[in-house]
Amino acid sequence: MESGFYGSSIKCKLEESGIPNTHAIMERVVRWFESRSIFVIAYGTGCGAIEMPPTFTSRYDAERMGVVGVATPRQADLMILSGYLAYKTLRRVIRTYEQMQKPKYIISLGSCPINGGMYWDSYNTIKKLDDYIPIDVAVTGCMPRPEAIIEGFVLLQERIKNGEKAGWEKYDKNLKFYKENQRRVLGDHTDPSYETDWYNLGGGDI
Amino acid sequence: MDLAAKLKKLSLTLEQKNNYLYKVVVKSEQLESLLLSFINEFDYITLDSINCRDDLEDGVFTITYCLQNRNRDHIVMIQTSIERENATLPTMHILWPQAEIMEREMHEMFGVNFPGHPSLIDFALEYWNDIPPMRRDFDTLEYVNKMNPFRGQRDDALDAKEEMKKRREAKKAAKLKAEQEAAAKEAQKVKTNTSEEVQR
Amino acid sequence: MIFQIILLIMLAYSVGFIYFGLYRNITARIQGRYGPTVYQSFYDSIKLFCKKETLSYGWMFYLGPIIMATGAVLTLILVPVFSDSDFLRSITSQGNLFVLLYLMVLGPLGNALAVGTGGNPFGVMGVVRGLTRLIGLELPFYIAIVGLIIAANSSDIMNIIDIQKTNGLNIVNHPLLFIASMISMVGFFGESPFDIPGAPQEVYSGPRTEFSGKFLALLMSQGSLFAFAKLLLIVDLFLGGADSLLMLVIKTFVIFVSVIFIGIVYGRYKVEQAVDFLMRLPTLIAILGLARVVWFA
Amino acid sequence: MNSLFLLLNLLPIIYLYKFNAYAHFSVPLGGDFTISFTQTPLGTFFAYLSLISMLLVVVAQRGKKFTFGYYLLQFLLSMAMLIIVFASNFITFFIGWEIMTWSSYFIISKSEKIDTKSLQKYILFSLSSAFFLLAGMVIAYSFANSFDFKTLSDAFGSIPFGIKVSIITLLSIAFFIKAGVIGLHYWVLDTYSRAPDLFSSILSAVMSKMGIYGLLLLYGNIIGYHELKSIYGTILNGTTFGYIIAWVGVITSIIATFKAITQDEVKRLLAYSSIAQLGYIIAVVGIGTNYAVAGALYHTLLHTVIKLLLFINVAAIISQTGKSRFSELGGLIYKTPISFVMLLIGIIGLAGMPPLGGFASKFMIYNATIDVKFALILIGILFSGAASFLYCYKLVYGIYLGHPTSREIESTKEVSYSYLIPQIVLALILILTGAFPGAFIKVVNPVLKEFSLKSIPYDKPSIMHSAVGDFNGLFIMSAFVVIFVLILLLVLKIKSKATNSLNRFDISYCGEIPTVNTRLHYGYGFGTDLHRINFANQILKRSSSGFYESLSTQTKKLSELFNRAYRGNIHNTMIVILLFFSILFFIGVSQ
Repeated sequence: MESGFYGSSIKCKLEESGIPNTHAIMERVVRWFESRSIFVIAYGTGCGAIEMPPTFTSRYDAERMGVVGVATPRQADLMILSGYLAYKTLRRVIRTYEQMQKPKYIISLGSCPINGGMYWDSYNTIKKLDDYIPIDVAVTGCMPRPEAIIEGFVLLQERIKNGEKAGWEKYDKNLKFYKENQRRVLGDHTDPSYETDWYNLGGGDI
Repeated sequence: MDLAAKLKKLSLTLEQKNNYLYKVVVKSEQLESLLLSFINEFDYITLDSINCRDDLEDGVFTITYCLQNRNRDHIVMIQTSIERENATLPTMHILWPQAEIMEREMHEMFGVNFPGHPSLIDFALEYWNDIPPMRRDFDTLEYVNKMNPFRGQRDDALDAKEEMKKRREAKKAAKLKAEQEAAAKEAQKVKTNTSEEVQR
Repeated sequence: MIFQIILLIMLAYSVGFIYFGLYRNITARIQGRYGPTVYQSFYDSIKLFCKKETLSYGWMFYLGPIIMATGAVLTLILVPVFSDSDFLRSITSQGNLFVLLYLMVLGPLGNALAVGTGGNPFGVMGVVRGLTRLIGLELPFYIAIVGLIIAANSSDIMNIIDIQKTNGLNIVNHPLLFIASMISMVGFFGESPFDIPGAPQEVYSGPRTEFSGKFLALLMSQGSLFAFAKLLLIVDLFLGGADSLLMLVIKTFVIFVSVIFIGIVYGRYKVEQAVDFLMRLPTLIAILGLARVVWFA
Repeated sequence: MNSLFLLLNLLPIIYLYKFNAYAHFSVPLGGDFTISFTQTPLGTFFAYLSLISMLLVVVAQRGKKFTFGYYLLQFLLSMAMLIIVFASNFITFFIGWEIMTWSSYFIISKSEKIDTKSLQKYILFSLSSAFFLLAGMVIAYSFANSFDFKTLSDAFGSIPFGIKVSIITLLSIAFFIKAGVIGLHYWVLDTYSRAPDLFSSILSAVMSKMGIYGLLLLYGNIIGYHELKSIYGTILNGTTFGYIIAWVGVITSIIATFKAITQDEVKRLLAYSSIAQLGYIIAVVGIGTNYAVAGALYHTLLHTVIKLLLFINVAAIISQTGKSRFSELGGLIYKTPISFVMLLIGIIGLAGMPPLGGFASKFMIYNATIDVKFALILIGILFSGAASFLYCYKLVYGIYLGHPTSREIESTKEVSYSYLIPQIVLALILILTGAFPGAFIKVVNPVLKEFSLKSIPYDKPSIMHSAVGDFNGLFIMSAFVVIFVLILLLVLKIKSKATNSLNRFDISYCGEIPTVNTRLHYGYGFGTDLHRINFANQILKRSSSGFYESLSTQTKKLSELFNRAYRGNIHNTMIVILLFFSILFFIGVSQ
């Protein structure tokens, strides 16, 4: 059923795009495929992690939209940050985000990543997650129900399909801004500056 | 109970809080020997928790060890107080292994030092460079505002009060309008009735 | 002939992907879900091929998945497809069953080199578990194959098919061997309970930990080709091959679905549990079948 | 000096080339004792094998500091092996055997890693094999009144049954010790792992093959397979004798394979693997059909090639890094790429993968077993083959892949060319045998004729014929290469670019970053799963060392006993000696 629906949408898009520009068409097709298959790495940072299992299992079956969970950041397209982030967690989150392969997206759950939520005055919890890493879709609520999460998936899919500017492009463009924000809260210990001289022993060159 | 008698020998008083909670207050010099005797002689094998309270006014930390013995029927709180600046306590991780992580947390949150502790490394806070956060002279709000300030309001954000007033007025107006319409309907009805009568 | 090869590869590619889509659907239905579309695996692979980035750890890492895909394609073209027509007959007659047995392991070993080059200990852990599992997994399968070869007195698959034409299907003549090889097949398809090497929870998705983008896509594609080749092999050995495309699809699908239904209801064995189990019951079954072939036939 | 001995090793090969078949010459020593040589096809095959591998090893030794004596002993060893393979009677054979033993003993004693215990082990087992040989040949002589192989084989039919069996058993044990059958392999490990690194290759590749040559000579040439059939009767479609020997070989290969996986020392692993591979050969030596003999010879050739390649490679790495354990090596792939490729080709051959030659020989062995319906034997071989993938992978991973385990490894350079040239030659041989497996049948057929077995059909060098179907090596290799290249081009064309990781510690490690102290090389924990598997654990927890230790202690006690008899004054000693001689005298009278 989805395939038929999206197929028709692609067709009408091509019609309204006027002159048939093969490159543009290819881009559209690729974007459509990207929107149809999203590999998720679910990072259970806070209490929101409890909403993840029902989202992906039998009750609200996220796989029917091509959203599948994977284990490693290398294979993931989308990272779900569920709940508040302590500084310690933020460091790992940044590390994981930088290990993901482009194009890559982030969905944040709950109000804590947006404005600190109930941890607004905690000395160890960040308030504005989008200062440190770009968020594509922020699902509000404390906690958002699985329906809301799926709503977020659909919104993200629409954005990918329409080729809107994604978070990773922002991150590449103003990397300096993000890095100095990270350095402000994490000290000079942000990635990739865990300096051991192992770290610069290069791998093989093709 | 015989524990009280045993403590008498050490010239300590065992005061009873309620039927399962007892409390002993010791000087910080006595603490180590007392804890040793508690696990060796009185057989209090379980260390529930090590709590620290920051008495800023007296300039001391009040440390409380909660112990249980084999037949878990009561808790003994051993309370002592140490100086705030360069506070130091003997490490208990040899007597109770679980003490290691409790002391580690206390070191991080209050800056209490434990000589001879195997792992006094970062616990929950990594690379913490301020005064320990659980001390009362640590101003949390200031720190938070410094580190991550509040999110400013959006440029298309509206003033809440104005909005409320507007809405209330709008509601009122709508209500009034509805009443007038109702009245008008009534009037119409009457008119029609009369006109019918006229036809008849 | 080149055209035929391309045709075969296209067929295997599409059929394999559709089978995997059906597999995901059937799994979902059994778990009480709606499940993805049938073409989901195809979407995934296209998406992965079009990723903007792909991480590599040097030339060996680059070549590993390619070796694996090569092994899969070579296995595919060496298995007879149709029993009667001379479709690719000139190629399939070049190899025999032993060549296939070893080609089936060549690809994974090539990929294991890439995993080792990536240097992720989880990946190598997965590879070692896979190879350890292989010890147990190959045993019943080898016994079954040897039984068939001795029964047909030939290691050429075409002869085995022809013999089945004259005196009945092997699934009827040697049911024990069939059962044993099906139990092994469950493992060869990476199904529960023998799916420890790639377990996402235990070993961080094992050998595929470091693979991303087009390498992962290549692994997925060769997986579908390889699965189809294995199904073809089982169909040729036990169901007397297929004389038409329809029969081919039906027979392979029946085998595939039965493998799914075996696999889906089980939990996951530890590697030593898996090997111990495989060395007990399935090996016993296979040995009985073999004895029947060697002495009472 | 190296070039001098290169020449010396080259000469016999050239001489052998213009040597005509079945040439014979002998030097009488008086009585029945003559030194006599005959050039049989079997002997020629083994002569070429030993000489060429010796030559390659000498090439590898170029530029290293070896003394003149070392080279001389090595040359003596190769000459001794020539004597063995061309001997046409037991005296000559025995002399060659002894020279081989002693020269190799002196070479091993020159190693710096060697210790007295393993030296004693080596010499004890070699001498015991020599004594078994002596006993066998003396018994045979006492019945056939000749040491000559030919007369013995003519007279063998008339020997009583028990004597036949005893002769066969004694001689077989003598050769089994050389080949290192499980139970008699006690000397192999320490010797192979402690010998000079390059000499280990000779030990494994060539000298162990002398045992195989002895077995083939005994079963095929002296006794004859038909004779063996008539002695022991038949089972399934083969001989009972073949079945017994096959089980010996299969058990050897399975146990050695599982032992090899858990070794941490590189050369110990190779030693175990060579025991396992010889197990395959022994499994088919006894069967004695034409395919069995062909398989035995083919696998002999390929195992020689592969083990030479691997041992020279490992020797190069050890000399380069100074490390000889898997847990100390690792991550050398981008430091020494050529050696890596060589070892890769070696292990593909060792695992018996189709594109290379290793498969063809194993294929012959499988066919031999199917031919006589030894199903369980075949399954055992296949099973240990499946298990051998593990140690093949451990070999390549532990040395070349993964992460470097120490700072010294990081600064390793590519090994010197004197090491690489022989490896390249051997790798080429492997590839050629993979592409043209059938060509070897031309070499085998004369040997089959010598054993009076029917020859194997041969039409094209690329096609390997067998009883149960044939395969085309050239086609498979070319198809592999073509498909590989096509897929490579496809992947290179795809628009998603593969960016090279800047460093190999940038792995996805659950959000953490590994530091210097993180153990990322899995060489530490390799093969520990096997201990939890019942079947493997049963094998791994047992070992033959306990038996031999107790044996040695018992022997010590016995010698104590004799010692007590000699202690004290001279009279007791005289009495003991007198008693001994009188007993001998009475025995002599009674016969």
